[in-house]
Amino acid sequence: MNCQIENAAGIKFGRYGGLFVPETLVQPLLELAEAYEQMKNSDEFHRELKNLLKNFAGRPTPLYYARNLSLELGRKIYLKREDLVHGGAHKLNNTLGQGLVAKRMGKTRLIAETGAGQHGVATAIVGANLGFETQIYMGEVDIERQKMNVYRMELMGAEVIPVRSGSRTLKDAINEAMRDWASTFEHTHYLLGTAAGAHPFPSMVRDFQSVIGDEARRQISEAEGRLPDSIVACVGGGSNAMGIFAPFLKDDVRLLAVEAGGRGPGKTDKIADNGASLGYGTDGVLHGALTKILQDPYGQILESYSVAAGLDYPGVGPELAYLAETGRVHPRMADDKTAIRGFRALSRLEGIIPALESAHAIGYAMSEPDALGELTIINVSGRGDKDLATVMDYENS
Amino acid sequence: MNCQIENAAGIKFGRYGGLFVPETLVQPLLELAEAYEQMKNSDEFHRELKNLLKNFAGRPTPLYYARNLSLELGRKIYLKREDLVHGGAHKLNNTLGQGLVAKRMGKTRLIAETGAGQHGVATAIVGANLGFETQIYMGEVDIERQKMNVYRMELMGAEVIPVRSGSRTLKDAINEAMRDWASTFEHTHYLLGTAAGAHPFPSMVRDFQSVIGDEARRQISEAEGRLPDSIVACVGGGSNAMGIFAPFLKDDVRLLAVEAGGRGPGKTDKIADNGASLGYGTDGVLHGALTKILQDPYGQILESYSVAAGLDYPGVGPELAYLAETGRVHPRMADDKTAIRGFRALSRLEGIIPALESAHAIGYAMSEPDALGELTIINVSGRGDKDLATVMDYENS
Amino acid sequence: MRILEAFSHSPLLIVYICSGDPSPKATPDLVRRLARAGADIIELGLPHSDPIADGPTIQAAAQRAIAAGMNTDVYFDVASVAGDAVPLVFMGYYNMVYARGLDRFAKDCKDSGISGMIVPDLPPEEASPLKDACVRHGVDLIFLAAPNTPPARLKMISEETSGFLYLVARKGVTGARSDVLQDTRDLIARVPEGVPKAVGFGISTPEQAADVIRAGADAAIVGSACVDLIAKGEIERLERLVKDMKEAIARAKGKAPIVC
Amino acid sequence: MRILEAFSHSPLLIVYICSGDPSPKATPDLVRRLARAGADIIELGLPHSDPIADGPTIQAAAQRAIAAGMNTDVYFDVASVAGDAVPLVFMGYYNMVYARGLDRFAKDCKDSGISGMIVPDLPPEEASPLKDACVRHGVDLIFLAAPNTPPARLKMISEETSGFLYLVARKGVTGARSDVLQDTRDLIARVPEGVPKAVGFGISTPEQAADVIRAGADAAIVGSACVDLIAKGEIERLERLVKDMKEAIARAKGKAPIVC
Ligand SMILES: Cc1ncc(COP(=O)(O)O)c(C=O)c1O
Ligand SMILES: Cc1ncc(COP(=O)(O)O)c(C=O)c1O
Repeated sequence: MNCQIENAAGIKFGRYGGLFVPETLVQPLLELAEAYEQMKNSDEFHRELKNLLKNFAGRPTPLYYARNLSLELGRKIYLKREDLVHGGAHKLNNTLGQGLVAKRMGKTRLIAETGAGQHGVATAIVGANLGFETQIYMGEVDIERQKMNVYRMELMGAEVIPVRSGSRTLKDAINEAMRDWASTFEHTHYLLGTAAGAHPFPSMVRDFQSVIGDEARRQISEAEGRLPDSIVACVGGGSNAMGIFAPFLKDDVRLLAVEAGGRGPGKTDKIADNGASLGYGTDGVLHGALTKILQDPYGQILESYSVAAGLDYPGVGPELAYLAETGRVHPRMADDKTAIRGFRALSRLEGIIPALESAHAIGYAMSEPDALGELTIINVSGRGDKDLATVMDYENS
Repeated sequence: MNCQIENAAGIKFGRYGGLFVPETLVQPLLELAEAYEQMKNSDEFHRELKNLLKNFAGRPTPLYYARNLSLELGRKIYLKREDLVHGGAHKLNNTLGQGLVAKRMGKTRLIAETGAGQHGVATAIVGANLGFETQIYMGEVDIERQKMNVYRMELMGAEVIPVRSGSRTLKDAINEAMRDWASTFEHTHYLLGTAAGAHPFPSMVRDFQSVIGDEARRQISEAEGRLPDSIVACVGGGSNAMGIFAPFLKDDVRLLAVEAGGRGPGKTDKIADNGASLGYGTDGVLHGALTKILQDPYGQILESYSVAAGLDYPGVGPELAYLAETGRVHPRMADDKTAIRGFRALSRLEGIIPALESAHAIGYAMSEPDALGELTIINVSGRGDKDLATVMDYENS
Repeated sequence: MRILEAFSHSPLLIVYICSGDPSPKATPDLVRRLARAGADIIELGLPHSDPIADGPTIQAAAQRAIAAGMNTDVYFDVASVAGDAVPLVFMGYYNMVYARGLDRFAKDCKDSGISGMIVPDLPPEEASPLKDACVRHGVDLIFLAAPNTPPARLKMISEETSGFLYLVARKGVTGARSDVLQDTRDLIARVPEGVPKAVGFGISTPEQAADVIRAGADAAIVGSACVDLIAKGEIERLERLVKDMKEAIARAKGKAPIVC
Repeated sequence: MRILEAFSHSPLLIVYICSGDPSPKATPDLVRRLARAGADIIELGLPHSDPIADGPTIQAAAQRAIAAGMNTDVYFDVASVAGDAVPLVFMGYYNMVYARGLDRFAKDCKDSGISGMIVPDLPPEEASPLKDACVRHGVDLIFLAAPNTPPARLKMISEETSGFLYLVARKGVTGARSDVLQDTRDLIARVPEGVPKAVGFGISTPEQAADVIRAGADAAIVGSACVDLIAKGEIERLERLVKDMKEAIARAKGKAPIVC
């Protein structure tokens, strides 16, 4: 076929990825891709971003040698402390990057989707700081579950728009944001929160999150004089995992991507009992990309499930789907129970309450220590303050 | 009188301070003072502390140029970002320091008081990380108000002991912790959370918190090539204020200490409507030190009040009382309304939700910009996630 | 082939309905009534759980249809029995096509009497595998162009499309709106000579339909307005709307556009 | 002077009560009854909002007394009318003393018939201003020593105290306990010759009182056990307890300690 998209590099990862969107969105996405491509080469852009990451977000985050957990598991465990990033999770690395891109593209408004509210909060932070009008799409069900995060967004001047369609959760919030963007792209940037979706989001978000892996590489080399045997990260859409994995792709480092095993593999007509698109999903198109998704035999998207709201997504970034298929990344699962065990263990052993998402990585590491080798880094993608009520409820049920 | 306490340096600040405690506690305090004095000169101690501050607590915290707030106030405002410290406030600087001291003294148990729970959480973090048995005294009233912080402490393995005496709030929790310590000092360290109380706490806590000011001094010099005209910090017991002020005491820098004006100066028989011991208090002895306190004419301690739980204390550290009297530090007040205004403004303008305590400093700066000079640093002592429900309630009442 | 042939009798009225709304059983009869009322081509939507190109009206119809038991197997059964009074065109999201297998899907279209496929989230760049299957089974693969499609790309899409070119009347998603924009007129004018052009997204009144025909379109596509009447159960008003639209475009044929 | 004189007739029983508990009016009568029952010296507590050296029993008594209207003015009125059957000693926290003014406080003691002052949160190092006032007005300022007070410091405190030396029987706060510790015996033994020693904190039974006398103390101090009976309104049992204690220490006088 005689058709070309300029700057096509990075649109696909093997057969995964792409740009499966309505025609109206093709041009905005290509413009975004081009603008981002230019900024990648702009020293001024990088200076500005670096300044915000350092002085506003609090980077670099520590690489912390977890003495007690190491003792417990009989090997050296380092924790990459994204829980210390402003806002409470790695999400801000990406929203700051995209916020600056949008600003330089002359956009005046940000829209974003959010599930648990972490990406919404990170977007609201950037909206306030960089002076955007900000609107966050959030499923009605999630708004009810995450009142405090809704209030945080509002305090920072963002408007939270309830999404009443579909399952009224994250995937519907993404749909709604895409619909909004289809008519507002001229002045609006759609700030996607994970390394999924249509080109250029998977590569752009990965790039902005790679600061995690870049730092970790430097830090582990300084601390141990070598690279780790393995790196463990949880996977929702895949941004924290790709962020810490990307700088190690060419090295002999085992990359373990831990998905939400939820309640197990069982699924009903409309609902999957997990968030494990790599583990239980099949090829399909969701939110603009060909990737692994949770779907029924006809191609209807299933509602996902996880005790961790941030892993409760029926798709996954296309690059991870590709890396899993080629064997470079090892997809693994931690179910709710394993995650809760990780949550409690890290709190008790180290005095660090991790996000329930991150607790999947910890719980996996604790239950499969032999998979880690002698020296491992676990990415603590966020802090667990937002999850206290959930864990209390889980324990009481 | 022919009686000397060895290492008497720093016991008093002018007429303030001292060691007004039951005889049983004199020896433990003097032993602590001596042990601390030795560790001050131990390179190994400082290495260990520095390592924890960097890799566990996330120091240095940024000094952030608040572009939007600066524009609003027509002068340069930098924010010292203690809200990014692990746990969510400056409190960990002190608990890590004291935790290491206790460890080296061979203690196996920590006790602490807490009001809103911030210091309790910071103590629980250290207890988990350094392997202490940890018990936190907390007023019954506060336990009810701060369920989430209670749960955080418990997750990290600390036991929260309800205090049912007196007003069942912070000051009674301190009383109770002192009572506990009087019979357990042999194996227990009492980890006081602010720069108040008997010697050596005011100087020791100030020293551990001085990392804030040391960093800020280096950072502002790098950023602006000079020292600031002023520094603004809120005052509960005085630890974040002394921490950022201490390294600037000999410089020509205006030091503004903002107390909780609460609902105003009015007080009833048992209750002060504020937490402004410097502003409305008189000389007296509380929790082991002569200082400024809120009391009735007979010397009964009044219950204090502030919308910010961490400023809700009827006393203040003796060094601040002294510095206020000598004119080196300027005590100021921000009432509830001013604090809430500061809370909202920083959220909206910069995408930083400050602790309600810190919001007193911000609210003051916004209402008295001329007091700041051209270049100022505001200490953002903590993040506001813990205060969302309080602010929602305040707005609805 | 049936589609191109239909366009030789333009102006055409193309009507979109969501198959299975309100029930799979009701759909064939609806198709026949719409054909009788004047629809020249019927777009038969296959409902999807995540219809990102659709506004609330069609989203709601899809949810009703899925709840009523619509799925891809039922879809082709319904199409088979709907009869061949007018050409049918599949309209649905790529994941539903992908899940069934591209070749199988194209063949099922052919076998159930569907002449063409519109897949709104499948731009030509991603379409070659489906295109191959469609060619194999003699089904038209109809592409879309939008007001913000730049000239070179519009040329490419015009070359790639088969049957006709679907012009998106405006930015945004499907759904009834009250005016036709200058952007749409510009887009129609920009399409290379000789490509059959149908304009959809937001056309809900006879006046709007006439407007796009006057602006040079060969067909007007009406969707949400009809789906709305079906949702209300007002089938007679639906037939009247289709009839009125058909008359309005017939009158508009060859007239110059009214520029406001 | 009255206190030292009392110690010339040791062993003594010193009884603590919280002034104003259950009411200011009740206190003078209680003082007289206790004196009749055998108390040689009465410690009259001035209730404070934040009694850090006290256990739950005395904390509760203080809260009741404050609620009943006790304050420093009332305190001295009560002391004045309590009569001079036995020496009275003030017991209270330094802030209450400080708030009134040191000189005024010492003078009020003198004027209301109070012979000495015990200020448990005022170590000798901080005491010189109050000491001066006490000397001016002829009031004893009684210091405390504890099992963990090191030798040099014990010597210093023994020199600084006047009237007698208050030996804290154990670590911790006031409150009834069930045994007398070896620590206490050691402490008694460590006090320099010639200093009158009273032992308090945790003495609640005649046996415990006898025990400390046998260990060499000149007086036993009982507090919480009495406050407890007052709280229950059991004044006769209170009188009996005091009587029994007084007899027990009289019998113990000069006996060797029973070491268990
Ligand atoms: C703390 C945290 N970790 C992980 C995730 C999962 O997202 P991702 O896979 O993009 O890192 C989320 C999403 O909200 C999150 O909040
Ligand atoms: C965030 C924060 N700031 C300030 C304070 C006040 O304490 P200090 O005066 O010791 O800094 C507290 C006390 O809990 C606090 O949590």
